[in-house]
Amino acid sequence: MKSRKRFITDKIYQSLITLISLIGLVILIAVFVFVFNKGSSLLSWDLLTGDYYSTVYDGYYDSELTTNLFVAPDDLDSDTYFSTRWGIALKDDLDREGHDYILIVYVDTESPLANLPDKNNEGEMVYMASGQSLDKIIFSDNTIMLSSKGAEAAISQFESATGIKDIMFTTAGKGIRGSLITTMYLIILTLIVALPIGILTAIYLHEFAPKNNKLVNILRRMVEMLTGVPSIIFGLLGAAVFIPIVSTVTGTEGGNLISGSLTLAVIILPVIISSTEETLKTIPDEYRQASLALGATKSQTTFKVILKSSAPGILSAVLLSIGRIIGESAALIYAIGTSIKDEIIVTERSTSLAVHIWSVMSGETPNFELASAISIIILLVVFVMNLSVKMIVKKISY
Amino acid sequence: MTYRTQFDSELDNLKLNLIKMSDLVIRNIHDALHSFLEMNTELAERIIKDDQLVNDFEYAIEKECMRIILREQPVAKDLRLITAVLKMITDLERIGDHAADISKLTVFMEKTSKPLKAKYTPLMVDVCEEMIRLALDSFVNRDTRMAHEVIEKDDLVDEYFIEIKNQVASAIRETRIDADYAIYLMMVAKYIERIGDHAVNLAEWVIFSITGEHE
Amino acid sequence: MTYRTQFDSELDNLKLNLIKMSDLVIRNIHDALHSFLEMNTELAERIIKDDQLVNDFEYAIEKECMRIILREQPVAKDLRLITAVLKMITDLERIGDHAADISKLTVFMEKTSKPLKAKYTPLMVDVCEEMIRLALDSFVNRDTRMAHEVIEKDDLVDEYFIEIKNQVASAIRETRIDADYAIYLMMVAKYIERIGDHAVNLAEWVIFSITGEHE
Amino acid sequence: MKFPIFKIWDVKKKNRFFDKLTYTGLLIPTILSASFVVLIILFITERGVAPFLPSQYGDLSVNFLRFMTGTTWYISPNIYGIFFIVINTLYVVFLSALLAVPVSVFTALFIAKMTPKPISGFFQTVVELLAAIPSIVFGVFGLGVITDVVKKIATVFGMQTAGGISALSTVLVLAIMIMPTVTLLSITAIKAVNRDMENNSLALGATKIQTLFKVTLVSAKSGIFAGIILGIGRALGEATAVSMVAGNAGTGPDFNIFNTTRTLTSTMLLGLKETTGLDYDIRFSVGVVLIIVIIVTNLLLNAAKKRIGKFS
Amino acid sequence: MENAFTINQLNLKYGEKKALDQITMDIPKNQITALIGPSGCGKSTLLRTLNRMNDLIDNVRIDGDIRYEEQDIFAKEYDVINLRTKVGMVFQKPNPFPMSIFDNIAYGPRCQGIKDRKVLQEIVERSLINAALYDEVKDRLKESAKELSGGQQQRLCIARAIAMEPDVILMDEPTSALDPIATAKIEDLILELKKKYTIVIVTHNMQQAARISDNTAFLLMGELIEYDKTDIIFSNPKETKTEEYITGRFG
Amino acid sequence: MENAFTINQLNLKYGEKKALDQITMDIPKNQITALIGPSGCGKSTLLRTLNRMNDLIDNVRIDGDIRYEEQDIFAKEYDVINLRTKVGMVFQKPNPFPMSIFDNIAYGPRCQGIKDRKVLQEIVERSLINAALYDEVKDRLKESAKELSGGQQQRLCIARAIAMEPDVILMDEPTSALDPIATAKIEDLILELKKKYTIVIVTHNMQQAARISDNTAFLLMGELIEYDKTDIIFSNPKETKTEEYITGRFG
Amino acid sequence: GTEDTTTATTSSFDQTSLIKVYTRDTTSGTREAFFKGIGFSDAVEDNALLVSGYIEVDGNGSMISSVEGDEYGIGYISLSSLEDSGLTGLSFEGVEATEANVLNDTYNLKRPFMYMTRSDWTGMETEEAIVEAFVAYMSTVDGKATIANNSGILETSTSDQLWDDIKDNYDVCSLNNENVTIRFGGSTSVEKIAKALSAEFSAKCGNFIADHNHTGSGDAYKRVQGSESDGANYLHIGFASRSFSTETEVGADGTYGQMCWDAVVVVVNADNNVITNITAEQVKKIYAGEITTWSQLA
Ligand SMILES: Nc1ncnc2c1ncn2[C@@H]1O[C@H](COP(=O)(O)OP(=O)(O)OP(=O)(O)O)[C@@H](O)[C@H]1O
Ligand SMILES: Nc1ncnc2c1ncn2[C@@H]1O[C@H](COP(=O)(O)OP(=O)(O)OP(=O)(O)O)[C@@H](O)[C@H]1O
Ligand SMILES: [Mg+2]
Ligand SMILES: [Mg+2]
Ligand SMILES: O=P([O-])([O-])[O-]
Repeated sequence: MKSRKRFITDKIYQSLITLISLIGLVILIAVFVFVFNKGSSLLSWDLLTGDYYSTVYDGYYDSELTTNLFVAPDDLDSDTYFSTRWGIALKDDLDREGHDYILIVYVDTESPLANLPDKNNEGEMVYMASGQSLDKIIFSDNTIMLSSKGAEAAISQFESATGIKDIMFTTAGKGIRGSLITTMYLIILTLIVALPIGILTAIYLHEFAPKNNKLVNILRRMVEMLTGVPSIIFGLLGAAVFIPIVSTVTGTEGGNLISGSLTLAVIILPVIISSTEETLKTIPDEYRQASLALGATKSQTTFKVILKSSAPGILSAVLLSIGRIIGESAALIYAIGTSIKDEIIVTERSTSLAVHIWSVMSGETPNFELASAISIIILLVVFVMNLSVKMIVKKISY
Repeated sequence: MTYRTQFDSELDNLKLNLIKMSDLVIRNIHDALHSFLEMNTELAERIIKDDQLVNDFEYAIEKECMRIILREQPVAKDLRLITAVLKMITDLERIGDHAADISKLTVFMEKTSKPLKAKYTPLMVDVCEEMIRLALDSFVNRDTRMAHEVIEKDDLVDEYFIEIKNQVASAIRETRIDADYAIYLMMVAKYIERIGDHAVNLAEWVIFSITGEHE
Repeated sequence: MTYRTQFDSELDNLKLNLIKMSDLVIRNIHDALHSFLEMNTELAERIIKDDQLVNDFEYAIEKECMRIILREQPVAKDLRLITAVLKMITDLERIGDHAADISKLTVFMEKTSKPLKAKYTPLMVDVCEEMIRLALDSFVNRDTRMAHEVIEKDDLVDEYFIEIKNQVASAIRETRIDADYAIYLMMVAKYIERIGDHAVNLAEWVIFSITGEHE
Repeated sequence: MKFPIFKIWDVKKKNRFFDKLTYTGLLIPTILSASFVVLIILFITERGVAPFLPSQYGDLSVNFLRFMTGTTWYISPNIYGIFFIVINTLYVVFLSALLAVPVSVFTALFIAKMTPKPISGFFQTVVELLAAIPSIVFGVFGLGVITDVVKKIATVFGMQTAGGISALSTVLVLAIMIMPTVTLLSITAIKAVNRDMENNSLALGATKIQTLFKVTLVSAKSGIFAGIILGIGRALGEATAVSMVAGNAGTGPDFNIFNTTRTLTSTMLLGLKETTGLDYDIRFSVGVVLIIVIIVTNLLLNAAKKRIGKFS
Repeated sequence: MENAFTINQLNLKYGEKKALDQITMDIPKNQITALIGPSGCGKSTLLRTLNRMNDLIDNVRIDGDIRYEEQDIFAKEYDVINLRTKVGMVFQKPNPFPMSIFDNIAYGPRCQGIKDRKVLQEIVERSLINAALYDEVKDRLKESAKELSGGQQQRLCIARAIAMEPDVILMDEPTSALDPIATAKIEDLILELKKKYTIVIVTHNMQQAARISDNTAFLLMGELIEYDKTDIIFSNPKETKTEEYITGRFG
Repeated sequence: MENAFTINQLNLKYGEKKALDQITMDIPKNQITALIGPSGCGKSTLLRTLNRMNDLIDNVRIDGDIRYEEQDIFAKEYDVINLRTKVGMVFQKPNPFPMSIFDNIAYGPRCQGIKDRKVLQEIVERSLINAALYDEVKDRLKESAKELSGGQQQRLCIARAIAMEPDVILMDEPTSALDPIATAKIEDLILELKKKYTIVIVTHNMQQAARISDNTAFLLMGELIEYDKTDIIFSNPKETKTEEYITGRFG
Repeated sequence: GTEDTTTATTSSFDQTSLIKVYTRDTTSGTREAFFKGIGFSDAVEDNALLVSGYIEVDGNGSMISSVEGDEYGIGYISLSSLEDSGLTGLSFEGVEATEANVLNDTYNLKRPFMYMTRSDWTGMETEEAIVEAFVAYMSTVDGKATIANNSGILETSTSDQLWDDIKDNYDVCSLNNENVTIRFGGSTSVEKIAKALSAEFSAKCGNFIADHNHTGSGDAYKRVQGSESDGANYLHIGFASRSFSTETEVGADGTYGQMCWDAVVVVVNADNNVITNITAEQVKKIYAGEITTWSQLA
């Protein structure tokens, strides 16, 4: 009898746990779904590898316009407008940051626009092609076409125009390659700085430091306190300490990859120190004793045996750190800046993916989609890191 | 506080069985002598039968000793004690054998003529009984003094034996005695003398079990 | 693959010592008889002295057994083997004692008159020697068949003893014999008969060590 | 059969020297690591104290007492109050922990003990990934999804929220944000529980659930609590996501979960990029307070952890 | 002699790996039965099968049957929880729960729904007395069980099992983590417990098996090689493999 | 008989706790000396003092002296690292480094600066042969040492110590984590090693001490109660305390 | 954001509900323009004057998403974001927020977008020349077109010159400037316009590198001529979405000017069917807490 009652309460509890944890998981998965839902449409190879800054082509057309009319290709969508005189098709679209622009859908090979003299470099040519955006035209009669007026208006202006004093069209842009590379640089540079310091500190604290020594305890406390410092405050540290230092050394100015990495290094230091110490703790004392008993010196013991054994733990620390580096925004806003760059130079400003998200979200019109798309990329990076570290750990742990 | 309570109780049990065995053996030699002196064949036959009991005792104790060695991995005094017991039961069994041997002679002897009262044999047996008892006491009380006493007493037994031998020899010379009987009597005396020797062995084992030294 | 190589070599060593001891004992009883028959007191005295060697052997082997028990925690056949050895040395020692006893008689007897050749005694001794040898062989070869042969052979020894006893008795009756000598001879025969018994014991222990069964 | 004698004297000297070098060499990174916290504290207290110093701001200097006891964030030109923000912060973080902890612990139990390996492996990876999601994504999620949900909840209760922007949304965002952390640490703690101990419970005739609650959780509580401490730390220090859904109420304290609220971090972040002078420096004062709050909370929680871990 | 368990043609596989192979044996009541054999031979597996602790491992397949008090413990409707209250278990490493001594012992009864403080108090005291631990801990029942010494912890685990008033106690190398003195105490205790309980014990220590058990089963690679009275196993085993193992010449 | 160590009036304190109290004893060369005694009596402490492994523990204070090959090992100018190469050590749990079998054994020599692959190869092989492990592992020297069985690991640790060409090998309960078969192998090995090395072994297993050692020292609460030939200690110890301990009646 | 989901479910707008007031933080240029525009200048820097329960958001974007999520909310945003926002922009004082109305001064809620260049160009002569050209470009037909194209509100006049006409005055633009970096920054509201301008002007002026780091209006003066003008984050040209403070942000003569106008629009949720027009008085009362429910406005 009794055990039957117990059986039932048991089942109830079991369902309860399952339910509650499922709710938890559902919420967590909802974040995923939300991010993927919002961001997947924007996700493309182009986004990953594309320049952020569009190249501006500045051309003009002062020849006679031939009188033959162009024929629109058959496969144009209904919201696309075609100029028979100039042989181009335009369409209104939103760019990756959610702004209106005019997308060049089609340029006839015979079109005069397909082959324009460069306005700023004599003898050079610029070429209009589909996929570019049309920004601004000053026609010969000084009428101006603006992209903000829309494709339809633009086409009608084209139809009445004879020559072009100044036409500006651009490549797509808004790609995140620069931020992606910056992020990779940040990861590498940060780890290069933080790993040795962190690991050596952990080794000192755990292996070499005299136990119950007041000074050591204070040092340890101070390292632990770093863990609790919110990242925004690290940003201030970066801005106030690292940027000036790096500027002085490299002779450049403003936030840069190095100052950003240094700041991140400080942020992940406690992570690395504590994870490393944690692994060091799990390494049986027997290893140390065995090594010392073999006549090895303490440093030989530490570097040949202990460090080797703690490799899996240190790798996990690296994973944690990479996650943190990828995700950090608040601190980086100050320590590296928000300038999105295509050419990444370590002594110059640039921005990481997370800050890129932040810029996107804190702009005048927040763009959930792009933010989500970048988030997906971050997730993928983390995912790959996660799996590979797991695999490496499996492989190297004896 | 002590542990190994099972072990200790097993050892106690062992000692107890040893004492029981020795009691049985003492009774047997005592009775054997009387059966001989009084030509009590009934008694003699009982003793011959009882020897099996002694053998059973030996067998049981021996088995128990092996069991203890097997189970308890005795060392030091425990191991000495068990070794001593293992040895002592051999001696006791041999003493028992001798009692049976005497009784067997009694059964034979009945057929021969009137016996010569060999006045020293009861004295010898008394000393032997005393020796066995002492040896066992010294074992239980872990008292080497008593054991040494036993060893000393053997001289007395030997003296009595010489006495008897001389008596018998002169009896033969004076043909006062039946030859078979003479031989029998001589053998009884020799058996008793051997019992004394075994009692000495017992005492030596006791000493070994206590001190770890062989005398 | 087997482990416990030390243990195994210790056991081998133990067997070897046992064989050495038995060889010594066999030699002693053989010589003792001859000393008795030939009234060779010199030889007799050497045997009496040699008995100490036998005792030393017993002591050493016994110590070794205890050491092995202590060190190796033997069980099953190992433990049986060691127990058997422990017991066998007692019997061997006793056999040795008897050889010495016979030799002592020889020393005594020299003072008495010409001996009666007891033709059965050498036969008895031969059988006994054979028995001891067989017992040891069966031990080393772990062969119970031989051990059983030993036990059977004891009957022969007993028959010889009766024979001798009857001879001596009639000699006494016919006063053909010095009384002391008669007694001595009788005792020698008894000793040899006992040696047979001990050889049977040996065989029994051998069987136990092999099968774990007591006969 | 001995080996050739080692020729070791020169090597020995080298080893000895290297050993000495290591001892001192390792102290340098350690001191470096430790010095950052000093740098930070020096730096932000220097700036954080400035608003209270007449020497810096003259007549405009902030009254420290009012700062610490104030129930309105800002009254022009120089009256700042942070008391209610501290209370609100703790309130919000407390509620989020209250929400996240059971869910996390149950989820951890579920993952570590109640599902077969492949499924639990999958879920664990999901949780691990979530733990690595930048907090701003949670803010985006909060603004896109949670505020909607909260708005509807409020309607059910006949309350009106600012489009879902409220303490509750903040609580939920924080709860969701710290859940992966607490869950992961709980999983670790639960997995570390001696299997024998659980088997023992089962062998005593306890059911699986009884075992999980009475033994597994009890044994893992120290580790779980460490996770909670970490989670609370994260919640206290979180800025971006919180400032997106908190509403940044100007006065308080306010314990109505459907009203807007304000946390220390959202205060620091709000308009930080465009502000100057006193209004800029006062955020450092808030930072100092934040650090103190975090340190004190940590101390208290760690003390609690010690007491909780008494039997383990 | 009555049997607590009757094991018949028991086979057990972990996945594809056969861990028990056609085990047939009876475990008599109120005796101590020892399971010995080299590492990995299936001792623990057999032991755990007796109270169905193997249920907790994925991938286990069992056929054959085990009867406990005449009932088939693998039957569908058989109440496992109840079996486990009747068949207690003590593990290799002492593993008290992270609670007070009192709560440790009251744990089982509480799980059964006993709430009355006085009843619990009584159970705890009785169990501690029976586990020969009472005198050592009576003044600190409220303190953490983790503070006890290894040997005390193991006796606590035994007390905890006793508190359920089981009929059988299974022990898996209960002294292998203890020093000789603590081991001696536990052995004394086990011998004492035998008066009331059926005990099945797995041990690597052959002397221990010899010392405390009435019957000994020798397992090798999942097979029951020999099962007999302990004295016979250790003095005169029938099987050469058994002899080789117990004399330390296995290989 | 020559002595490897001469210990004189050795006292050792951990903080305020006295762990060794006026120990005076000689450890003869090329013999096996066993240290026995109840848990916490100071066996490991004494052992560790012999190669100054106690240096690694804070708060240790030592007085009295130990002479190794006539030299005071506590002397200021004494070369500890060198001492440790001469006095090898094997621990309770087999603890191969997480490297290949080869690298494990080559570790010590490498630390001494030996780099020549051929020399190392030779050292490794010879050490493995001497540790009776060569045949079992010769085909997989490159594999992880962690994949060996417990007993093999422990022999590897012995081989590792041997590779340093020590004169003395200290062993702290080297078989307590092993099963009986592995233990038997290690014991055989130890007896073999005795021919070349002085061995000091701490053991909880009194039979082991009896089995393999030439001399046995019994320690109690930091004091050396009795030190004698092993046979004497185990058959006829002088001190009641020793007797009580070895017969398992200590308490 | 979450555009199309809410209309069906919340069509029943409850007029008795409280008005939820949204405001930007005190450092925002938009906020300044708004409060000044509605005659509530005291509230520019002082939250205490606002109705209790107001919600402070830290960006145009947050404002949009907040009001979008709250049927009963009211807030203010830049006109340029209104079209995409999905919110209802209210007429102010009866005047609709259109470019035309801003330019003809009938719509009063507006603010200037300002720029300021460095005064101290020591060691950056090329940069100075480029910035000078850039400033000139802003008032060419080309530049104005781009500003307008990016929601900047400005008047064009026929006297405006084409860049082609004046570019010869700026020799620097005929050089290759690929190695020259010009640092732009300041207001985030102006960022979009500034980026568009710099991108096309770079093409016209030797492909100099435009480095944008927009952190807020407050940084415009600070990093160009103020306290951080020699710091790490100094700028060559900064923008503000408000007038420079006449007290704290006094730039050297000729280094600053207006680029264009921006309008601030009072916005309510699309579901709000109560009002389409609002007066300065009403807004002020709403923000001061004197009007608290929508029914009071109906
Ligand atoms: N959960 C499991 N999954 C798969 N195989 C297992 C499992 N548990 C045990 N085994 C295997 O089953 C066999 C028997 O294991 P068991 O633990 O019963 O051995 P044991 O005799 O108790 O050994 P030990 O003395 O080492 O405890 C072993 O080969 C083991 O590897
Ligand atoms: N590092 C240390 N710090 C303080 N006390 C210690 C330390 N190591 C050992 N002790 C104490 O010194 C005493 C002797 O310890 P030691 O390890 O030598 O004992 P042991 O005889 O080897 O015991 P065991 O058999 O349990 O290994 C013990 O009371 C122990 O608690
Ligand atoms: Mg097992
Ligand atoms: Mg120790
Ligand atoms: O409001 P802003 O200062 O960012 O334009």
